[in-house]
Amino acid sequence: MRDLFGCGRAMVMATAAVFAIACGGGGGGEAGGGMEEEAAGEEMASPVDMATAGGINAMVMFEGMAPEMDAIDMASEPNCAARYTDTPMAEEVVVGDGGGLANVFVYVREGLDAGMSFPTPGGAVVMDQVGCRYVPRVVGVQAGQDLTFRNSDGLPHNINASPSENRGFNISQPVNMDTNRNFPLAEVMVPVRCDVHGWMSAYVGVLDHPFHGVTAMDGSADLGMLPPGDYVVEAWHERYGTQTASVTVTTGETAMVSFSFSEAMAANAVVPMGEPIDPHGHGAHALGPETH
Amino acid sequence: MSWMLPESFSTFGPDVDFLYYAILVVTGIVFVITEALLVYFVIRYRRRDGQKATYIHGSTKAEIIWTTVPFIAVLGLAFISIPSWNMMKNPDSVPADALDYIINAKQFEWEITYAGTDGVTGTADDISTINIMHVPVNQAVNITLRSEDVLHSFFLPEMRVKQDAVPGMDITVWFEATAAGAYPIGCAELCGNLHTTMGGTLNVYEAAEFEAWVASQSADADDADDQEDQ
Amino acid sequence: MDAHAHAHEMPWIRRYIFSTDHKIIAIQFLLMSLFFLVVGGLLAAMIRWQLGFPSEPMPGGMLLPDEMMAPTPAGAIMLPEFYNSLVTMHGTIMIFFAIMPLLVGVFGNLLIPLQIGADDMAFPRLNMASFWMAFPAGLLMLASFAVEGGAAGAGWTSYAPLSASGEYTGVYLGQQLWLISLTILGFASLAGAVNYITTIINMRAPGMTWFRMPLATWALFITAILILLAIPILAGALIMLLFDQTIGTGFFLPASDGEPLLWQHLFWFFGHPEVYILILPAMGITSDVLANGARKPVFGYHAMVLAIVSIAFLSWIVWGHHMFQSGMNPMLGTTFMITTMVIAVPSAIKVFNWLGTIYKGNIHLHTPMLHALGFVSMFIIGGLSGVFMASTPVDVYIHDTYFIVAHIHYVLFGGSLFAIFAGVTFWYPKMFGRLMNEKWGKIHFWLTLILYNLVFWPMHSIGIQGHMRRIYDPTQYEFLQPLQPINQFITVCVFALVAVQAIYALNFIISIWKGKKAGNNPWHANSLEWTVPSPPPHGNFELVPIVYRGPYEYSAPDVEEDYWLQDTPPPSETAAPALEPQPVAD
Amino acid sequence: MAGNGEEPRYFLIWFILFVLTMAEVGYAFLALPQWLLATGLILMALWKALLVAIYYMHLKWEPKRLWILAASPLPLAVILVIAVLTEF
Amino acid sequence: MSQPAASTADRHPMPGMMVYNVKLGMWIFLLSEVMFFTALIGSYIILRFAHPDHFAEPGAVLNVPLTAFNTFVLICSSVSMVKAYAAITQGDQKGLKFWLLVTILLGTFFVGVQVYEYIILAQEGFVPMAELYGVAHEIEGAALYGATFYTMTGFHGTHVTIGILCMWFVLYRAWQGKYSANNYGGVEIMGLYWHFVDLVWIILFTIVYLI
Repeated sequence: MRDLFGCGRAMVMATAAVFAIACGGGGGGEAGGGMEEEAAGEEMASPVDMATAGGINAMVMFEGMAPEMDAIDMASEPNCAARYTDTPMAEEVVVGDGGGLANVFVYVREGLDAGMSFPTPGGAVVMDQVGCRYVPRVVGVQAGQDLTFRNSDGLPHNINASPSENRGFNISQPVNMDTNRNFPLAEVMVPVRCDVHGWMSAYVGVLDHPFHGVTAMDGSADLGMLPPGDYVVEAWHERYGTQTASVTVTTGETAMVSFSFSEAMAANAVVPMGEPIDPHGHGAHALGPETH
Repeated sequence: MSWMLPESFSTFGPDVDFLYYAILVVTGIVFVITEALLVYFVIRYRRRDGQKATYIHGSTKAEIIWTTVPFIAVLGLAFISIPSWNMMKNPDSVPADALDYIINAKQFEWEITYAGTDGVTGTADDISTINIMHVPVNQAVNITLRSEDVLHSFFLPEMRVKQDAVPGMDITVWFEATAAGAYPIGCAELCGNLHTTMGGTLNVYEAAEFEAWVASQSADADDADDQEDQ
Repeated sequence: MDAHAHAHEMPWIRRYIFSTDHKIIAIQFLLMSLFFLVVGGLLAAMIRWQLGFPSEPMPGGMLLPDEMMAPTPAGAIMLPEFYNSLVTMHGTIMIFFAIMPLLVGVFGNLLIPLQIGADDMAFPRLNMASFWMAFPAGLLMLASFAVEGGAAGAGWTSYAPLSASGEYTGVYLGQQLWLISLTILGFASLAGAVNYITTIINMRAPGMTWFRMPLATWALFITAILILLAIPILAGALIMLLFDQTIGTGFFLPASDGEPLLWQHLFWFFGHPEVYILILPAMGITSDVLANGARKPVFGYHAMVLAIVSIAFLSWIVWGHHMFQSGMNPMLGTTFMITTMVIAVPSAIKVFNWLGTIYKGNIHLHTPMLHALGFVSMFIIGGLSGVFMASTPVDVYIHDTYFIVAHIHYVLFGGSLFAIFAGVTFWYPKMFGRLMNEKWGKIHFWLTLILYNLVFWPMHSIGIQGHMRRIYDPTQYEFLQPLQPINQFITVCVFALVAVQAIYALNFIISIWKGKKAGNNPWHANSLEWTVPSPPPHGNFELVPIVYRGPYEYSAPDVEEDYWLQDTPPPSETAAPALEPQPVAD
Repeated sequence: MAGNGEEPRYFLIWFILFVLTMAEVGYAFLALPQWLLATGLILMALWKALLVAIYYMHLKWEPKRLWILAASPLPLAVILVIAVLTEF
Repeated sequence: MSQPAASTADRHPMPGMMVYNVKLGMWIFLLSEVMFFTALIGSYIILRFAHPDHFAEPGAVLNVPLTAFNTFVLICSSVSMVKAYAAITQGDQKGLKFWLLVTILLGTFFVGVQVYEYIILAQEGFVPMAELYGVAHEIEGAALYGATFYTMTGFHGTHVTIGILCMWFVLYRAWQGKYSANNYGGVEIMGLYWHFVDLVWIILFTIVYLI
């Protein structure tokens, strides 16, 4: 097991004096705490009582004509370009046939009981690189959960993640291979890009609970089963910013929450990156649908 | 394993190649003579028991000779190098009719912008490409080389062009290709993890072809890029 | 001698670990730098694997952590970031922790007091401190492989801004450890340099005038001056870069209008003298060994000294030739081209004088002599290939290609390392009291010479075809693909070359116990170190030696033997002068 | 220096240094062209530095060769700074 | 090292600088210090030349009167150091101890003033970090000014601090009566180091504060 936050290891390898300077400079000192929580979390059962839980389903629609995306100029990477019969288009805004807006990250932002903490899922979330694109483009993971970056192109990619709360990384994948990383701290969102192929970008939402989802082509996302109560749900889109809505979960019911975005929002959208999320408690955020 | 340079396709080629071969000949002669003498002396004056080596401490005449001759030789090489160096690197040497380009280097791409038909960069008809540079043959091009992040080095082996891109600096690079074809672009300065992928292609067109390319880019800027390039 | 007896009563740890005896410190430096030489060689082998067989599973790669060698179903593939770390650390370790301590730490410590007739260094405790700074610095450098993000990966020159911020490479801690380690090593080098200069100026034996000093000591003296004045510049630059990395200053970061070129200027203002730090002592050693092997005085001793001094002076005004393509002012480039061309002259003088030295000699081809001849022949190649780079238009093409790699290795491996083999073999008796095995020494020499040339000669050729240095996968470039067979050939030869060094290592280790006892003067040499037992006792000389002549009076007609020790009174002096026993300083 | 008789006039040097420091501060705020200010200030600083080196560091009473030694890095410093300055 | 018999010594002169080892060693060490400060001060000159807009007018940010006074303090400490040396060459133990103590006090005062200056400047927003430069307050100049200022003066201050620590050691030895009119090497090299640090400050004060 290789820890991402290697200050502890540095202490063993280097002298104490060096350690002090180096960890201070690296800026990842306090992140080490995340590891212990993860280790503790693995023995923990989910605190959600399924007998009383209810679900949340989100639906994100796009109003109006979907904007036309630019073509991606893959001429510099013929091996990728050869995979496409049509011209590959940018995927900043992907609207389904039914008007659903895909690649929206929807998550519970507020309302979880204080003290509620969730086990880290054992399975990894996979972000593949196919035809010089990230598939999927937007993913949500739980803090500490493995995120597998997969290279299926067989040509060099690098994965340059620049989070704000977590420690960034910049790893290369010269051939077909998998690389696992995880983010120990919650933040929405973490931008990921490939420096070899300037058009390749993706986003990772990191939360310390499992109640999140990414909309599919129909605009729907399932946020999972939660304890009954009032929640604030936020939808995040890379171009149009965020919207929030409040929703009440009752036992055995699936609450619906819907959002709608339009091209007009792009003009003055604030797209949060690297925002730390504390899902416990209420009040920090105004309730009701709201456009940033 | 060859000491011959690959064929050059720019106006710098003859100068650089001449200097290279001149130095190759001079150093080659010195190399052969010195190594041969070394081997000859080792064999000729090998150990003979009961015999003493010749007791000599040196010769001022010899010292003077082998100080002045190399001195003149290397200064000669330096002075014949100066004009070519000035032609290649001095911004004043760029021909007035050169086409303007901007190359913006970043990890790990060359973003190449051609000034377009109006000949001025920073206007709407600029044509940007990634890693693929399009230039006309027998026409000087004037590149403003920049970098966004770290050092890169713009390397056109067949054009005998190499220049580091330094963030915060605008560096002038120019060359004039003398034959149409496709030539490699390389990055010659370690620029990060995937430095190795920072290659590209220089497409040198005949004048008419180049105009056609410019026209196709301007006419249909949205989606024509890659069909054209493929 | 009381002090002498006292030395043997000291506890083991003071005699062999925290010793202030220059000979013990020399041995400590020797063991340390040979260890780093092995490490550096293994790093080189790994680099070559990737270049010869890019993205193919490396044998044994599974033993390394996933951050270095990514596991795939086929086997472990080297990651580009690890490749960059390898390139960086191979250069750094070889230059700063192998060649430099071998030449300066080992031979400086061993030879200077012995050759000038001193009992020890001027500041023995400072000398001890020098080693005990250098060694931890090396360990720190190695430790950086194990930290998060891996070891520094911006090349041994650590060009800013790639090295100035971790966001460009993902290497934070590794780069900082690199900087800290080199700063500590800088202190160690300074301590050594102060010691050497003081010792040579002040502690020469009576009669040991400047122009009676052996060329090895001369070279080490000039080298120490270069270290003294160059290392602080590096230290200043390293500290500024460390501040950029850690506290967020912007000396070299364009984001805050810092100047990346300033780093290059500071680095190479240190770096070019450093190049000569790495070759001057080798030249001195070669001169000593060549004269001994040829049984003939060094040809043009004064010219040799002058050449060393002028190289040292010129080395301060040529640094810009590393930066011809860096965006430097072209006018400055012209100036540096001329000075660079001129610095070839003293090197040429030295080569011709070496040829003059063996001319009409009576050449004994013992192992050190073979290595010294190897040095001369390889240095000729390395020196001549330097002329190509000095010519700025040619440099445009060959800068940062494998031609440069070939050049640096012809100078540093073919040059310095052969001289190191020569020197270690030659002065081995003065360290361990025994001789190394001649037969195995010669086998090692010939195998190394041949394999070495098979490795580095083709690099000229692929460099001329445009093969860039420090690229992880040459097959990424279509125009380099035809060169891949040459790359593979080089790789195979490198493995053989590394393996052959085991002969030397075994010869070295076994000879410590099994070698032939050497006696005072096994090579029938002249300088003062050969007048004392092997190894010399604590305090070196029973009596202060009196020097009557230069160190290269081989085959003098006045004496019967073909050597004439520096402290043998001339025949006219019938009775030895009265001498007082020399008190050994504590 | 124990042997060279009378003690140098250390307090006189101290007084000169004091006056020069005052003069520097005064001069720095005169309304003069930048180059004149810089040159004057550097000359005064060098004067002070020389006084310290010659009298307080006793170079005046040292052998010539130590003078040469002490001055040896100065040309290198000048070369470095001037060469790099031509870049900008 | 003892000399051989006189007649031999005449024929085989003992070479050397005619300066004893420790003093020569200190001088040589100071040469490397010259180069170290060359790197720092040279970088400052070059960066300032390249980016004049980063650097404020003299007195606009830095407190010149305070530092001029501090310069005077350091000059005083130099004269007290040289008096200590003069005292011991005459065998005056009391004078040695007195003047050493004065030097230590003056040196400590100098460092204290510098620390005080740093604190005030940092509160005004004059810091070495590029991103934080002048964030809290609007002050003149820009990032390179803070970085170069703190690096140069900080390393000088470090040298002064090291000098003070060494001086305590010299004072301790003086108290033990280790020095005499025939044996004052420790005091002399301490003095050389101290005057050198003073000399560097004279240059720094002019270049950083006044130009």
